[in-house]
This record gives sequence, C-alpha cells and structure tokens, in this order.
Amino acid sequence: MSEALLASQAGAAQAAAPASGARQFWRRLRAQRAVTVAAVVFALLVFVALAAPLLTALEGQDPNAFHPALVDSAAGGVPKGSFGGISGDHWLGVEPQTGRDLFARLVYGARVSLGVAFIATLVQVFIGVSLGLLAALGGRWADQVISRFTDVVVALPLLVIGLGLIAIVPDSVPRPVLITAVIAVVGWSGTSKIVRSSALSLKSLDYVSAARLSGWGRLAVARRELLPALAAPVITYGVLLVPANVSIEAALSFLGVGIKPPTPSWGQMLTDANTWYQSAPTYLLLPAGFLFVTVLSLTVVGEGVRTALDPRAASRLKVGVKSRKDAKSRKEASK
Amino acid sequence: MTEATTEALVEVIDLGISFGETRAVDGLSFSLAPGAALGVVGESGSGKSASAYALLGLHRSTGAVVDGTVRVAGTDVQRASDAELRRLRGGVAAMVFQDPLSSLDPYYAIGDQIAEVYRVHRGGSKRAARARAVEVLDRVGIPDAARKARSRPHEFSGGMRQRALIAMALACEPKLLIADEPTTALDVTVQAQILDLLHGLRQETGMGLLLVTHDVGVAAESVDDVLVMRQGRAVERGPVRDVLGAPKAAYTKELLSAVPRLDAAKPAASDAGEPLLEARDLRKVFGRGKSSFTAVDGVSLTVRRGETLGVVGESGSGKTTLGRMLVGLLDTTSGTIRRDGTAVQMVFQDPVASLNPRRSIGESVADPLRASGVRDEQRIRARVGELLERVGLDPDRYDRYPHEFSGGQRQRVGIARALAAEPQLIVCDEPVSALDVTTQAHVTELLAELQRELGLGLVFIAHDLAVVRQVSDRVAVMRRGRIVEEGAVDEVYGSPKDPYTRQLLAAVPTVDPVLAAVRRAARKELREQLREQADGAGRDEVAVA
Amino acid sequence: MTGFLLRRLGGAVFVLLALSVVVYLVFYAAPGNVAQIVCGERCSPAQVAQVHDRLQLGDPIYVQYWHFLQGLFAGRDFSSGVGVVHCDAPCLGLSYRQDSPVTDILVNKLPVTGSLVIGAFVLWILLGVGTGLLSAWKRGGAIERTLTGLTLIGFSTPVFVIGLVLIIVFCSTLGWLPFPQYTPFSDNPEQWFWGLLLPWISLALIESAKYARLVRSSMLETLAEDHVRTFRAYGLTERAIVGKHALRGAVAPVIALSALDAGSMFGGAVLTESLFGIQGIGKLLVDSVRQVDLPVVVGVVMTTGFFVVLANAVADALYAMADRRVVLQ
Amino acid sequence: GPDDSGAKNAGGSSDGKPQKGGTLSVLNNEPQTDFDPARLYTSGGGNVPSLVFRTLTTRNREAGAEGTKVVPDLATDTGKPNADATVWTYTLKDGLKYEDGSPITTADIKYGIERSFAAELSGGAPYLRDWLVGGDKYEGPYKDGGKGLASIETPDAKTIVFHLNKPEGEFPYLATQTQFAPVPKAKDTGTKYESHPVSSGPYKVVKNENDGEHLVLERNPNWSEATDAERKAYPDSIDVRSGLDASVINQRLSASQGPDSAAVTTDTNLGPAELAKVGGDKALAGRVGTGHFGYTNYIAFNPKVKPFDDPKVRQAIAYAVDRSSVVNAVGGSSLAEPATTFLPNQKAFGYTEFDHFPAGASGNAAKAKELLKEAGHADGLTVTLTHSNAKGGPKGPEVATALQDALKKAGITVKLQGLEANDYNETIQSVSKEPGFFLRGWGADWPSGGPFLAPIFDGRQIVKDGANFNTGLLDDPSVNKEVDEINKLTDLAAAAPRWGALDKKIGEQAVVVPLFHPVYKRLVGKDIKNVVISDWTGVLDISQVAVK
Ligand SMILES: Nc1ncnc2c1ncn2[C@@H]1O[C@H](COP(=O)(O)OP(=O)(O)OP(=O)(O)O)[C@@H](O)[C@H]1O
Ligand SMILES: Nc1ncnc2c1ncn2[C@@H]1O[C@H](COP(=O)(O)OP(=O)(O)OP(=O)(O)O)[C@@H](O)[C@H]1O
Ligand SMILES: [Mg+2]
Ligand SMILES: [Mg+2]
Repeated sequence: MSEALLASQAGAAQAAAPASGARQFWRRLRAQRAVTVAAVVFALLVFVALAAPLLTALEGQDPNAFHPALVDSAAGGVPKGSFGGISGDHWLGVEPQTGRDLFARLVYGARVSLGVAFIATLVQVFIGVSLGLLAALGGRWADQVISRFTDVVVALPLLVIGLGLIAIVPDSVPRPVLITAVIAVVGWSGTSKIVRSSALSLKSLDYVSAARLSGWGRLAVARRELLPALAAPVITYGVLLVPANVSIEAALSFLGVGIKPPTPSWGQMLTDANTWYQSAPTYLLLPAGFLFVTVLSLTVVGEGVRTALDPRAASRLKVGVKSRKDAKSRKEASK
Repeated sequence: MTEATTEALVEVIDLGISFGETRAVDGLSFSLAPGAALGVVGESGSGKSASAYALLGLHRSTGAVVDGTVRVAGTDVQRASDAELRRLRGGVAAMVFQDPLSSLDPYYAIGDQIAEVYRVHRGGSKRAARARAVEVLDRVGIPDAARKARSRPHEFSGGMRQRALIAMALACEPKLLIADEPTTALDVTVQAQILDLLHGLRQETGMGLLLVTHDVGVAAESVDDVLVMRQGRAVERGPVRDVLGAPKAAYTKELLSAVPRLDAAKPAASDAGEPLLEARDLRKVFGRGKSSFTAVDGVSLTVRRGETLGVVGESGSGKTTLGRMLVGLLDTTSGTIRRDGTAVQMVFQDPVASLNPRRSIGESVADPLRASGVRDEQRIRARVGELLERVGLDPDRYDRYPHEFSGGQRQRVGIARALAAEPQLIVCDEPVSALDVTTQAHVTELLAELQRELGLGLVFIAHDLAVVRQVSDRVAVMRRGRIVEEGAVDEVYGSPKDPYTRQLLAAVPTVDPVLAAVRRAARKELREQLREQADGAGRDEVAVA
Repeated sequence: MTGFLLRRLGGAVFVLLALSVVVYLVFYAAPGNVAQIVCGERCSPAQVAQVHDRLQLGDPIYVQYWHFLQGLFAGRDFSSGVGVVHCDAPCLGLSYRQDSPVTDILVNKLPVTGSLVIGAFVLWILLGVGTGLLSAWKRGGAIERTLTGLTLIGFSTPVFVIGLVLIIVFCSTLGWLPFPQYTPFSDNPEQWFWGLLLPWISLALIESAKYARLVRSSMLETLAEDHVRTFRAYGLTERAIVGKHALRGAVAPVIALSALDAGSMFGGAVLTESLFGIQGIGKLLVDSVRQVDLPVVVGVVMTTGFFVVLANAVADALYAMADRRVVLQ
Repeated sequence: GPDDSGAKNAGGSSDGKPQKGGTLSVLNNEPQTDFDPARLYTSGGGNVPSLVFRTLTTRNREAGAEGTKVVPDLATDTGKPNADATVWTYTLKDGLKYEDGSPITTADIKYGIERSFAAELSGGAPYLRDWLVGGDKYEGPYKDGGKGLASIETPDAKTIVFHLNKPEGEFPYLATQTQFAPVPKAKDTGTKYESHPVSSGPYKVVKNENDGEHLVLERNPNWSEATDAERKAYPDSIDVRSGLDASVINQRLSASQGPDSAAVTTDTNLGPAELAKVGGDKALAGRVGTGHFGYTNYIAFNPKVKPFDDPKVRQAIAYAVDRSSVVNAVGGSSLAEPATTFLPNQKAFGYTEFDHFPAGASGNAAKAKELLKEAGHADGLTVTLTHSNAKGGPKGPEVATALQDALKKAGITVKLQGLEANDYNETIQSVSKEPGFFLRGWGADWPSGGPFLAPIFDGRQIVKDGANFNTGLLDDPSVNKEVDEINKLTDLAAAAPRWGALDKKIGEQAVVVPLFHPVYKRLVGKDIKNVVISDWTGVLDISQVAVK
C-alpha cells in the first residue's frame, strides 16, 4: 500500500527485518560498551565467589587460620610489615588482631555477600513490585490493607524482627536461607512504595486504558503495560539494595541470626574494620573496595538494562547504524 | 556564519533525513519569503513532519542523520551553536507539533507553560507573562481563558490542547510559524477561526507560515504556495491556485480526487439491527464544588448493529468524554449505559498516548488477540500483518516502536488495534484526523467494509463534516455537553435545524482558494453577528479572532 | 478530604495495635528472663520472684496485653515504693528499668530524634535531588560519572565509617567543627545546629545516594517524553528543562520513598545516634531491647509506627497535590 | 600488676601543683542510669557515685597496690569486729552533714541498707542479703511495717552495729559499697530517688537528665574536707556526659579541644586500633593511664555435659589453648595479660603463681593430643563452644574463633554456638540449661580472694533455680571448708596468701581454664592533673583529679 519503506531509496540493500523485542533489547544492551565491561567485572566477582576454595588453595591460605605471629600484639594487633602485611604468602595482607589472611577472607566473604545480598535483593524486588502493583491497581481496599501492612513492616525494627526470628526459627534451618529470608522480609518496602507511586501515575494513561479495553485483567495489564515502564526506577533502586543488604547481613550477625563466625562476609569485615582505618587502612579499604566495585558494576549494568529497555534509546545508541559517514555528519551537526 | 540575507525566511536546499536505514526525506528543497505562506501536503509518512523538525534543528542528537542545508532567518541550522539554536527556536521560529495532545507538560498549568516559554524570549515579569498567556489563549478561542489557564493539560479537551499549543507558538510573536497539522483536532468553526487568525497575523506582523496539513481544503484557505510530498520527495510545487486548480503530477491528481465531499453520502446502509448500546441521560461532572464542570449533560443515544453514529460538534463539547463513558473507561456521574456484553473497542483521540512507547506496534495490535486467548504466534503475526496492511502500513514494521512512526501512521496503528479483536462496537475518536485524504478514504472504506461484513456498530467522533457524512447513517451534533441536534445524516446535513449546525456547515473549508477568500469574509460577518447575539444573551463564549 | 483523614486515622490505629501485638508476641517468645535482668545478676530467686510479681510478669500474655490496652485508654497506677505513680491516659506503661512512664521517656527523646531526622531529611533531599538533577543534566559527561561514583561510595559505606571519618577530619584534625553533641534547640539554637551538623551530613551522604540515583533515572525517563520536545523547540535551556520539567516527573518516587525513610528513621537511626552520642529513640530502642524493657520497646515501635503512618499520609496528600490525575484514597 | 603502675606514666602535660577550681568533663559510654545508692552495684563505691555518696568505709585513694586497702570514710575506723567476726560495730565521725546541712545519722545508714532489700530498688550486690542475720527473708522498709531489719542496730545516732550470720573478716570491704551510704528517710522518694539523691559527699547533683545521660555535679557546701581524708575534690563542678561512642570518646580525649582538655573517661578503654596510633605519638602516649582491675576471663566447663565430665578432656583443652591469639583477639598484650591462675596477679588477691597445664604462648597441641588419646578420643573430638554474640567483648565471637582455631591444631573440632547477650547470660547461668563449654569472666567486688573464688567454686553457692555462677558445679567439701576458714580471718594480709593457695588447689581440677586478665588503658585530656590509678579500680579516680 501507500506505506513507504524508503530504505531502498537510500541505496541500502534490502534492510533486514527488524528483530523481535527481546533481540532488539540485546542489541541495544550490547551497543553500550561500558555495560559489557561492567558485566564482565560482575561475572568475575561471581566467579571469585564460586571459586573461593580454588583461589585460596592457589594462595595456600585458609580463611580461618590465625597467625598471631604476623601482628604486633603490643600495638593492639596491627599487622606487621607494610600495607597491612602484604607478602608473597598473604597477597592482600592479614587481618589485624587475628592475622587471618585477608585475601582468603575476602573471596570467601564474596560468597555470602553476593549470594545472600543478591538473592535477597531479587526476592525483595519481587515482593515489592507485586505488592506495589497490587496496591496501585487493586482498588481502594487492597491499597489500604497493603499500605498499612507495609507501615507495620517498616516500623518494626530489625532488632525486634531478629529477636522474633531467633525465638521462632529452629536451628535446623540453614543460616544462609534464614538470612536471605530475613533481609527480604525487612527490605521490600522501598520498592513497593516506588512501584505503587509510579503505577498510580501510569495507570491513568491511555495505553493502559487501551489494554484494559482489550480485555486483559488487571494483572495482565500490570505485567504487560506497567511493568516495562516501572523497570527503570525498580532497577535503579534494586541495584542500591545490594549494598544495603550487605549491611543488613552484618547487622543480623550482631543479633545472632547472621552468618556464623568464623565464616567471613564483607559486611562483617566492614563492621570490624571501622575503627582500623587509620592504623590498618587496607583492612577497611579492601572489603569497601570490593563492595564498591560490585555496586558500581551492578549500577552500570542496571543503567544499561534500563537504557536498553527503552526502545527510544535505540537511535541514540545508534544500534544498526554502521555507516561511518553518519557518525561524521552527526559530529558535525552537534557542533 | 550568519549573513545578512534578508530575502528568504526559510531556505532549504537538498535536505535529506535518515532514521537508521530509513531515508525519510530525500533531496527536498524549498524556500519561503517573509510573510509568505507555504503549504505542505502529502501522503501520510512522506516526511512532512521530519522536514519541519529539521527547520528547528530538532533532530540534533536524536540519532537521525540530516544532510543538506537548512537556513532559517539567516541561521544555518545545521551549524548553529546550541545557544544560537535556542535563540532561533520559539523566538524566531515557533512550531506547533502534530501531536498536541502529548506535547504539554502534564504537571504544570497550561497558562504557566505558555508564560514560561514567553519569558524565555521576551523576558518581563511573571505576571506580565501570565497575562500574555491568558491573552493568547483567549485569541485561539479558549472560553474563559483566565480560569482555564490554570488547568492542567488533562483537563483540556483534545482541541483545546491543540489550541493551547498554537497559543504558545503565537505568544512569542515569531517571524516564522511552523504549524504541523494545527487543526486536526478542531471542529470546523474553530478551525476556520484559527486559520483566520493566522491569516490576520500574517497580514499584521508579516509572519511567515509553513503549514503542514493533509487537508487540502485547509491549505487552499490559508497558503500562497503548495508543496506536495510523497515518499520523502517533493512531487509538485507551485502557487496554490495552480497546483490545486490544475495539478500536473499524477499523485496530486489522485489526492485531489480523493478529497471527501460534503455531499457524498454513505451508500445506503444495511438495515440497522438490534441495539448494541443504549445510553440514557448521561452526565459527567468533573471536579467538585465551585470548580466543578459539567462536560456531558444529559445525553441519550442508541447505537445499533451495522450502524454508524457520527458525532460532530464544537471542540470541548464533551465528545471524548462521552466516548470514554460509552466504552466504560470513565465513570458516569449519572445516567445509565446498557451494553449487554457487547465487545467494545476505542480508537483514542491521542494516538501517541494510546500506544505504549515500550512495546512494538505489532505487539500493541496483537494485544486484543492475545487477550482473547489466541496463543499461536504464527497466527497472531499473520493476523496483525494483515490488519497493518489493511490500514496501509507495512506488515514488516511489526517490530517497530511507536516513536518510529509518523503521526498518521500511529493513528492507523490505533485503528488496527481496535479492529484486531473483531469487536461489535467501536468508538472512534477522531480516527482519521491525521490522515491524508487518500489514506483516509482507504481507512473509511475499510470500516465500511467491516461494517457490512460483521455488522459492526460505530460511533464516529470527528470534526471533519465531510468524512462524517461519508461514513455515518445518523449524526449527532454536540455543543456544550448536550446533543443539540440528532437525526439521519441526510436530514441534518440537508436541512439543519439548529443554528449551530448551520454555522458548522458553513465553516467547512473548500478546496477552491478563491471561494475560500469569499467565505472568510462571510465568516467574519457571521461571527460578528453571533457575537452580538451572544452579548445579548449575556454569554461571551465566542472568542474574537 | 475528611474521608481521607478518617481512613488514615483508622489505618493508624490498626498499624499501632498491630505493632504492639507483634512486639508483645516476640518478647513473649524471646529468651531472656526479664525479672532477673531487672533485678540484677546476683539477685536471689526469691528477690527475682518479687520483681516478677511487681512487674506482673506472671500474668498470661493476653492479660498483660489487656493491662497495656487499659493503660493506653484509661491510664494506670504503679507503686514507687514510697507512694503511687500515676500514669495518664495514653499510658504505655512504666519502663521496667527506668521506673518512669514510657510516655515521659519518649517525650524526652522525641525532640532529639526529631532534630536529627528533620535536619538530615532536609539535607538529604537537597543533596540527593540536587545530585540527581546535576547528573541528569550533565548526563554522559565526566561530571556525571564522578557524581555517580561519589554517590555510590556514599551509599556503600556504612555510616559509622563515614561518620568517624568526618569526625576525625572536621573535629579532630581541622578543628572546624565541635564534636557532635545534642543541645536542645530551645537552649541554644546555634549549638543545636553545629552539634548536629555532622550527624546530618553523614546521614544525608548515605541516604541521598538513593535519591540521587532515583531522581536521575526518573528524569531521564521524562526527558524521553514528547512534552519535553516542546520545550526544547521553544528554546528553553537544557538546565530549565531538566530542572523544571524533567524534575517534576521524578517527584513521585521521591515523595514516596522519603516518607518511608523519614518515618522509619523516627524509630531511630540507631547507628548514627550511637556513633555521635545522640541519645535519641534509636539508642533507647537498642538499650531497651537489650534490657528486655518491653514497655519501652512497645512505646518506641508504636512511635515509629505513628510517624511512618503520618509521613505516608502527608506523602499521599502531597502526591495528590503534585499530580492532580491521582485521586486521594 | 606490680610492674606498671598507671600513676607513673600518666599525668597532665602542664606541671605544678593541682589547684581547686574549674570544670571536669567526664565523657562516658554508659549512662549512670542507676544513681540510687540502693541499686548501684559497684566495686568500692564506684567512681562518679563516690563523689556524691559517702559510705562507712571506702577505698584508699592511692596509686597502685596501696589503693587496694580499705580506709574509713564516714566511720572513724574500718570497723570493730567481735571475736569471731560476726558482729561489726562502726562509729560515725563528728560534723557529718548532708547537702542541706542536716546531720548524718546511723539511722539513715541503716535505712539506706534496708532500702536495698526492696524489690523496687533491686540491683545491688548479694552480700548484705547473704550475710546479715535475717537478710534472706527481709523485703525492705516499704513492706516491713516500720519494724526494720533487726540485725542492724543503731544504739545512738553515731553508732551502728551489724550482726552477721557467719564470720566475715572482709566486712570492711563490703562497707565501701553504696548501700552503706546514708539515705534520710524523709527524703526517700522510692524509685524516683535516683533523679536527685541526697548528697553526703563533696558534690551534689544539680542536673540529672534522661536517667543519668547528662549529670552536672557541683560542690556541696556542707561537705567538710576535714571529715574526708580521701576525696580531694579539686574541680568546682563535674559534667558527666554519656552515651558516647567509644571511638568518639577517644577521639575527643586525644584532640583535647576546648572543654575536652579537662576531660576524662571512667568507662572507656583505648581500643586496639587506637593503641596502634597512640603508640606512635609521644605526647599522646604520655596521657595514657594504665591500670589493673581484678578480673579474669576464662573458659568454663559444665562437667555434667559429655565429654567435659572427663578431666582429661578439660586438661587437653587447657593445654591446647593459644593464649597469644586470645590476647590478640581482645586487643593485644597492652590490653590483656595471659592468665594461668584464676586469681588476678595482684598481691591483694593473694596471687600465687602456677601453671598446671603449661600451654606456652601458643598452645601445646602435642600434649593435648596425648591427653585426648588417653581419654579415648584418639581420632579427635567435636565439641560445641557457646559464646556471646556481643562483638568485641571478651566472651564474644572473636575469642571463640581464636579458640576454635587453636583447638583445631589439637584435633578438636569446635562448633560455635553464638547467643544473643541476654540469652547467653540466662543460658550459662542456669543450672539446667548450662552448656558444656563456654566463655565466662569474673571481676572482684573488692580486691580480695573471697568474692573472687567463693561465688565460682563454693559448692554452697550453687543456685539451682536462679542465676548460678558456680558454673563448674564444684561442690568440694575441702574447698568449702577452707573458704569458711579464711572468712573468719580479720587480718586481711594473713588471709590473702591462703586464697592464693586455695586457687592453686582448685586449679588442678581444671573446671575452668583461665585465659587472660584485662588491662585498662585510658586517655585523659591534656589539662588533667593528679591522675591516680589504684589497683582496686584500675582506672583514674575522679575524686583526685584536678583541672587547674
Ligand atoms: N524516529 C524515527 N525512526 C524511524 N523512522 C522514523 C522516525 N520518525 C519518522 N520515521 C519515518 O519517517 C517517515 C516520515 O515521517 P514523518 O513523520 O515526517 O511523516 P509525515 O509526512 O509527517 O506523516 P503524517 O502525515 O502521517 O504525519 C515515516 O515513514 C516514518 O515512519
Ligand atoms: N479530567 C478533566 N477534568 C476537568 N475537566 C475536564 C476533564 N476532561 C475534560 N474536561 C473538560 O470537559 C470538556 C469536554 O472535554 P472533551 O475532551 O470531552 O471534549 P471534546 O468534545 O472531545 O473536544 P475536542 O474535540 O477538542 O477533543 C472540556 O471543556 C474539558 O475542559
Ligand atoms: Mg507528520
Ligand atoms: Mg476530544
């Protein structure tokens, strides 16, 4: 018909049929080089966590072995030697007071911190999104009930929840599972609030009405029309939940529902290291650095996903534009 | 850099625009003298809007590739710095966008938005800028402008939003007005009023006008020269009289022959069947207390199987509100609607807002299919492809996103979606307002066909009286929330009873430029008359152009 | 509006009662012999029993809860040894450890935590929204990358590290600021301000990261919308577009989240309070939990609940004002 | 310890004689929540409380070992015992007044002691209840119908006589505790008394905010220097702020800016990380006071739980312990001294050196394995160590993991069971719930072997249905008898070596494994003068400090 596919005029050979949504998403994602780098970094961290026993075996250290000889007992237990006792045996130095190997503790710590914090984040996001959507779309009563329930959860301090759990949960429940559950239970409210407020704005839009007219139920409308638009704030916020969860994990160990010592975790290392940053800076900087790199790489990936989810970004990312001439004329155009 | 060339306000040489692999505009050249008016007509998707954007450098850093030279008021748009461009935009050349309904910030009062833009270019106090905003709103015919200036966009009807955008453009008194389909959402009287206003401004201030439109009649009434575009190229160009009077290019001829005529009635309708929808005494009041506003006031109507009810009327008279109530998207304040399980669909007035920007248009069209339980991907693709094809879109663009489509194309996506589920009743809110006449004819034909085949009931809200006549069996004329006249289409058009209907019919633009000038004068007189009447009745809702 | 208020009031009552029930249940199940703790380690069983009786710990939990409810609505009397202490109607009971009415304790602590939260709130909103705005405006550039890095450092560093670093740098080493300390505003507004500045900053540094990221992402979403194009086409500067039109789109999640954060912070920014020696509600909570001082814990949790509900109601009202398309429920 | 008396290396930077005047700031972590003399549980009358409460006797305010002596305070002497030390008589000095100028009488001292029996005012030490005739039945003055406790007699306003149910040669030590401070009955406001206790000491309370968070003390004009040989009371006022974070306290003291230059802390040690910093700074090091308080941290066993019923297993653990890593875990050799005896190494406690199971600095795994083999655990052993979750504490996870690592070398696999602090205390103090292997600490109520050994090893002090401290459930008649014998002695110098001998004897049974004695390192502000650190409290005595 009158539809003009003008590609042929431009002299381009028969343009490839545009790919389906998912494929286009990947294309847009891959077009961002920083995302690839960040994803590799994150994958590396995951690898480190998974391969912790291998890596420590390579170094030849045990994460829980004390080395009293490597610290200066009279000076409060600062590691002997420079940079926190870095040596061929101890690649990243040793922990003050105990002399335990920092590298080994960091890579083992990655298991807990990444595993627990990451899975908990996923659960939190899931709960938060579900309840937030339900509150926004489920009508007045659902909103009231969910919002008030959220208030109750928000107002209950971690301390009280922790105490309650110690009392209720039998010892046979594996710790990591318990921790993940607790973190998930205490931390979903932010997501739910954000989702609710954004969904309230979105639901008055015409395209949502159109979907409703199409005969979809509320759930389907939420999933098909709202979720993609909610992805941006949810991903942005969700990434930030990871470091928050690492801290909650550390706090839980105070309450006795955390990872059992001597198993290391970044959160606990950070907590322990806090006073040491003047006398043994590496002790603090290493876990902080690892956590930061994790969060940074997740942020970049999240940001990339967010961008890639937006089809309007495709042109900005110049997906499918290969001609060099284009790039040149664009440069000209922008100055 | 900027030379002191005074001759041409706009100078476009060999303009080309590509979106990725799509070449939307190719080798386009034209110029416009100060105070002159150029009309751009052509096929939907032919690159009219894209070219208009290029005049203000709006393609910058969007990924679109622009080549060729564009000069506006001496500024080389391609090379200008950001600051130079900002000075050009709004201050020298102002633009009215094609999709006015989504072009205003939903969070701010309309008056404030106009005032903000005004202050950027003209400075002055906030107060003065607000006063200016009220003034221009009043000039484009927004009733009770001072109060309405405080409304947010969602409280405006489609046509009111469009006029607000025109007001914004006029507020800065630009040297060049680029109006991309500025009257698509306006009823003919208001449209005439706006066109007259533009005409007046040209005469008074020497404003240049670049009018993009699909409505040949509108072009005939308002411009000196016409440029006919098709598939990204100019096919014909010349004085309006010549091009419309004696077209040379085959496409132009085709276009002109497709212009709907006021006297072309719908072929005898099949017998109207049982009622699909009955509405009694519908009322809709927005807001509460003092600020309440009755948008629909005691409307009753019936739509039967295989029948089309045309709804025409003043902009802001409650047509959209009524339509939304009919399909159940809006709660009624009072009144009853009986739908009896009729499957209803709606074509929304704002094609931008009605498409999810994050989903491909194919998916959007497939939505009702999937909702009705079709799971077979192949079948869905085939069916969607067929629908797209039938509304004149390339089925290969299934996986494209709304922002990659032109205004008219998006509108057609909306129609395709409404048709996908094979509903029994569709409420079409200005479904063809952005389509060039050939495409329009094609789409209305499609609707008629479906109506014949499936006994589809239609509520056809439109401001284009000719189109309404072409598609409707019965027509209802709305004004200020009420139906002032309803009846068989021939009766209403043939012997209108209500003065408002008569006024509407008189305002229909004509393709003949000479006749258009005569009509303009007549309208002016009528308006003056009407104003006297209104004054007498203590009302002053008719704005003065 | 009245409907909204009434519903919220009902909601608040529900939340507060639910919270008190949960706390009662948790403490009923949790380990720790209250009477022994109150009496002291070396009390004899007989003395412990006396304390047990005095605190009415022998009653079944529902009876204890009933007494609590009675106190809440009708007030209660307690023995001080030499006389009787009367605790007026919204009586949350008497602290096991401090022997004073919980309401009095809370009333003393509220200005402290209030000062901390309100100051930090103002700062973190300014800082968070400001940073988010700046990074959306300068998107893709070095400024944005730096800001992103900084906010993430802020966010992934625990408060006790940031706080301690600030203290050492600004108080010990540079000596620019006094060591943080709480002085009531009514005593000396200037000291109040200077004494709380560092706690505010540390809290703000941490909290603002969330807002900065969120504001930025919402703004980028809005910037892709059609209406922004209008203002571009009218020559508005990027700054005006970002700062006004895009920012407005980011308001909703900020309001929602800040209500949550501010409300829950009334339950105490425990770590911040204890690091800076600010004896607010958070510290009170930790101490009371440690000492199994049930009435105080219930009081603190209910206070938090109250503020959470309040903050949410305010947020919803604000939100409906900001976006008129949303109806107040 | 005898070798490092705090007074020698501590002191202000400015020289010259201490002068009266100025304001002393006290920066503390724990608020003075209990300021009622009945509720306080202090050693020797406490630090801040002893500025307000005078008691019959008090500790000698001298540095080092001299400071472990008891000296008279309100009384003219440290008490006159009868022949078998079951009746103790005290006479008040002349001219003693409260802050309102009214005279202090022995009736008020009796009333003060009686108050401490009230359930409303619980919290004090158990000795009065255990020693006074009828003390175990008495429920305090609010419930006795005005009869009072008959075993305390006040024949006149100046004389007070205590009747004990068994010989207690150490009664003068007990009389240092705040329960022996006078409380005028007319001024008693029950549970509210703590907000403004009536002062008998050199300072009175002018402000007590939020249950002891902020205290302001000013001179008590009715206190007479002439009647008080111990308290110097140089500053005009004392401002006690608490609730501060330990690291912030140390920051403030080391920065010594403004009022902090005249600041001290009575409850916060230098942390290990701070020690490393202070070590490198001469000026700062000069402001650190070092002291020793009689305290021992140890491993406790419950011999009712297998395999700890077998002495060989307990001994194996004693051999396997790596004291250097345990010491490191609590802050290194500057903050803890490895311990092989239960009694702290101070003469006042009767310290007798011994090491029954020499483990060396870092454990004797070979010997431990040998013992395990003898005990039938040749293939190793798996045990559970219960510890508190309180981080950084001597019973916390740090020490537990250090032990875990050390025992691993001896083939003992240690599983850790961490409990929340309350839960932990309740568990280990309950005879029925007591775990087999856990961490424990014990401090002296006064510097003598009696209160150190008796609660832990005297079989008659096993509490079946309450808080029990004899965690080894040791009920050895010979031990019990020796405790009684020593208690009869009123010559404390003669008693001390016998406590030491008893410690050595008990040690053989390995019902506990001593780990370390803590050392106190405290920073003072740069204007602080006259720092006196006794071996009784181990920390500087604020009644001696001057700021000018
Ligand atoms: N961002 C984009 N990406 C890809 N293709 C685009 C984009 N914008 C426009 N196009 C394509 O460019 C062509 C010209 O579009 P344009 O909007 O200029 O049409 P138009 O002449 O204004 O049509 P209408 O009358 O329907 O508004 C269309 O085929 C459209 O699909
Ligand atoms: N949400 C709302 N709140 C307040 N007023 C509203 C709202 N929606 C519509 N209105 C008002 O109701 C009237 C009718 O609006 P409606 O959109 O139905 O008009 P319309 O007939 O479709 O006009 P047009 O042809 O311009 O689209 C207008 O005056 C408009 O200002
Ligand atoms: Mg267009
Ligand atoms: Mg409309």
